[in-house]
Amino acid sequence: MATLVIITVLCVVLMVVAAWFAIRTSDLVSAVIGSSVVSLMASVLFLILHAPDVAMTEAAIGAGLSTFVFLIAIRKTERYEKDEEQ
Amino acid sequence: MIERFLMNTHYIVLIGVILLLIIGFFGALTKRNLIKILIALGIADTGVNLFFITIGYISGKTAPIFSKNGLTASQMVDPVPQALVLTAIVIGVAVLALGLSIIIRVYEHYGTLNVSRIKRMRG
Amino acid sequence: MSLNPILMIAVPLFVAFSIPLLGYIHKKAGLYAMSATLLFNTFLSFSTLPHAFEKPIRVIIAGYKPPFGINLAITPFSIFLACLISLMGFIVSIYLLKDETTETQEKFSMLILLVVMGATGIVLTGDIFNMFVFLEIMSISSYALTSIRKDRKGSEAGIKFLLVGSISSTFLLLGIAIIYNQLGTLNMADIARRFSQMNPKLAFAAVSFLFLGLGIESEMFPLNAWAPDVYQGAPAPVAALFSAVTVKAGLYAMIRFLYTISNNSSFIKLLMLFGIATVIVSELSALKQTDVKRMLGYSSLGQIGVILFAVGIGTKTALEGAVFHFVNHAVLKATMFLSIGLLAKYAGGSSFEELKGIGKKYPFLAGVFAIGALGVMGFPPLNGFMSKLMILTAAAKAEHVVLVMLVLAASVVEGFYYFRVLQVMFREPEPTRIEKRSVSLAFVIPLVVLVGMIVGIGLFPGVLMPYFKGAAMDILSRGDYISVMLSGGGAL
Amino acid sequence: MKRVSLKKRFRVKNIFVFVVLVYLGFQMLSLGFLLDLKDVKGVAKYYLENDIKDTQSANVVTSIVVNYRGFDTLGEVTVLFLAATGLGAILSGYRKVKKQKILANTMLQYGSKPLLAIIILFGAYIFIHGHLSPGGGFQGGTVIATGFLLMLLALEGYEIKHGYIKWTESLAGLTFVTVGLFGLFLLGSFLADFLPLGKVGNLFSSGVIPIIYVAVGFKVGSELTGLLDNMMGVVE
Repeated sequence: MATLVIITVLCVVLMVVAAWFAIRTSDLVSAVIGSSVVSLMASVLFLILHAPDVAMTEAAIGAGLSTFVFLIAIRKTERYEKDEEQ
Repeated sequence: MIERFLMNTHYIVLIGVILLLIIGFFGALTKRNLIKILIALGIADTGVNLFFITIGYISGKTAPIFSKNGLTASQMVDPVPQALVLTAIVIGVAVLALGLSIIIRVYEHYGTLNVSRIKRMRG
Repeated sequence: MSLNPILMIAVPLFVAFSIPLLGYIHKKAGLYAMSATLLFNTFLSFSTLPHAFEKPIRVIIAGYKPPFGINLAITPFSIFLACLISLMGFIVSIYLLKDETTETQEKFSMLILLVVMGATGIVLTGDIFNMFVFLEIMSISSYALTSIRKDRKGSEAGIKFLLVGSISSTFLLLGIAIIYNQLGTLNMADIARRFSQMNPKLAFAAVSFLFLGLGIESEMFPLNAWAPDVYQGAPAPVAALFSAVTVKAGLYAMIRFLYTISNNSSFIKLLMLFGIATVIVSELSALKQTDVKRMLGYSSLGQIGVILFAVGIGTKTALEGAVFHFVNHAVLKATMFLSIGLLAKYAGGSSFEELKGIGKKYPFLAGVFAIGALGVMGFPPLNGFMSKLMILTAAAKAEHVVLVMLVLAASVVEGFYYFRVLQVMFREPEPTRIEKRSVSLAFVIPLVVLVGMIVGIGLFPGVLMPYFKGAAMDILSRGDYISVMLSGGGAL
Repeated sequence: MKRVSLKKRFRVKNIFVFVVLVYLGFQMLSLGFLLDLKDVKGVAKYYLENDIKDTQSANVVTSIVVNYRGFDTLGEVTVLFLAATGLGAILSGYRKVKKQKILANTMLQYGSKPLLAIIILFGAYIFIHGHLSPGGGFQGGTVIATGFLLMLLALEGYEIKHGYIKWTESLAGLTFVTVGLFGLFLLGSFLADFLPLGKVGNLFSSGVIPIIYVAVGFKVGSELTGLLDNMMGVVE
């Protein structure tokens, strides 16, 4: 039981850190990888919360497919976020 | 109090959910890059999905599949949120793909992904 | 005994899925299939109308009785809107038969069909998550339709629309999650029956989330900053569909949620204030515009503000006026968007500069536009007058005199900018650079029908009055909705 | 490292948004304690208790997705269909000068074809067994789409025949609606289960669930494949 709690805490922490990283970094590819880690951790959490169907979907769609879709779009546009206001 | 809080999977995940929502909405409201905004919204979406699953989870119960022998209905977590989240995830990826395709077009016209540099429509 | 109303959703889906294959038969087969399907929907909704007014109908799906399965809740208000939606969809679809908005005709007709199907689903469904799914269907096809021309304005408007729409769906999901956690059900009637059993704080949170989400969908100020861009950037027939169909579905969802499901009087009051704010802000913004399509977008928001205001007052007369205004707004804005779309196509753009003197070149189209404009301003023989009068009388009766004054002031502003457009169109000298082209019959028929509706409804509002009354009764009679949907509805 | 001025790093608006969101987050956390997380209730209880009797499907989530709330799933498939259609319409005619393509290594090039077969088989396994084990049409369809993605990435000049995608997605969608219409004409309610239910645990059981899930699998697979193919775009 205690191990499960530790794993859960680790997943949550990693997920939040990855999310924060995804928002802060100015390299869009890193940001996409960050959001993919968020999805992956979420899918582990779904498994811990006894939702295997959702875990599978999230791993396949959230962590896999949407990452690729993002990467293709970045390839067709630009990779670095230019942070100039106005 | 803190012990009760930390030993309960619900609340650990719930904190994660709220942080994801905060980060997601923060990104969506303050970032200027269109792809970044979509990433942020995706994170918020993941947060909502996780929230749905959390409210369906009941400590000590197991997945809603009658595979092992002797598993009865009273030993299972709530299956409805799981079914709903399946739908929500698929809708999420649909919106995402469509959004990225429009973004590719926007980039083609404006040469930038920066919202403040994409000229506001007038007259 | 007539056809099962579920076919209003199943048949468009069937046709939409088969449109890619119809392309092998004939290049335009998809378009005709779309139009025929919408005609079928119109027919079916009108034939269901009298039955539903007798007694609301509950249609069970997959054989499970509510709250266990999803069901359609066909009440007077919802079937009335379904009629409006499919009729407007059909009229616009005739226009689309000849319209060359995009080279991807096949995909375009699928999207149009599904936007109408989504709106129909929203007004008919009796399950809150199912309503969310239909809202998504409607909004995703709207995003795609907004940017289907792949031009600058369309893409920009489309991405704005999409980002705001995703925020809205996040809010909706959060609200639904809280409600499900508390009540363990997703059926709207069941939620309505037990809504007071929710923890008050959580109930407040859920209502606020759904209010925000639906506020975006129903283009309520201050959540509507994206809307003028969309009206301007989308192709004209699509803009006509948006103001005639999708907003109506969003407003329906808002009304159904606030009145039937949560019955939260403070949020209903809030709707009144937001409505007034919507009217004032959008009418004032419309004044500054130099593009007629964008101006129409703001004007459309102003009308929606009037509807929200009426819904917020919440008396029976006000709701009748609101339902009446639903119809008027749909008809008028469809007329104006369709005619301005054609004028803009012939003139090369929709700015004031480009439309100078167009009324002399195309008297018919500009005349249709003028009738629409007069209708919106509320000139007595036309339809816009009666509904506004009903709403304002109801507001005055409810002693919101200041608000009545504000709405009236906004109407004056409205009159001012519409006259400016008409002046530009008719008083300026005839332009020489524009050639006169003949207007296809497929464009003329819908416009004539719409003008006929404007004048007809204006002259004989009494014909439709029982329907407005029934719909308003339906909004107010929460208990009936619950009991009918949970214990069995009327016969078909 | 580029120095960024402090003012630029911490814009007032951003801080304001952050503070407001954190405040709302705390409010939500306090609401979190009020949530009812004790026991299964309402419709879920009914589903768990009557699942075997009603559908003979071992996976309760599947029977909710396909049977009790099948109408939602139809909508969801439509959403994907719409996204693929809209994306196709918006990106049609999009051409971009080809960027320097990095060739996949030989191993991947030769390995990907047999791998595709295995991936498709795995995807099909997932959606055929949707009523018995975790997984189903959506998961299986996505797995199949990733197989084709692999092909698109690994093989130079690999083309997916658009006709096939079109036919698959249309026929799969039509199957779903037709099954629903059969339910309507035979049993009087749309999507009603008109096939014999069989016995829980068997592959051929649970009435229409396997049929619908296979249709959903094909639909999702072809939809996502088409979507990826369109995203990759016409490269000249």
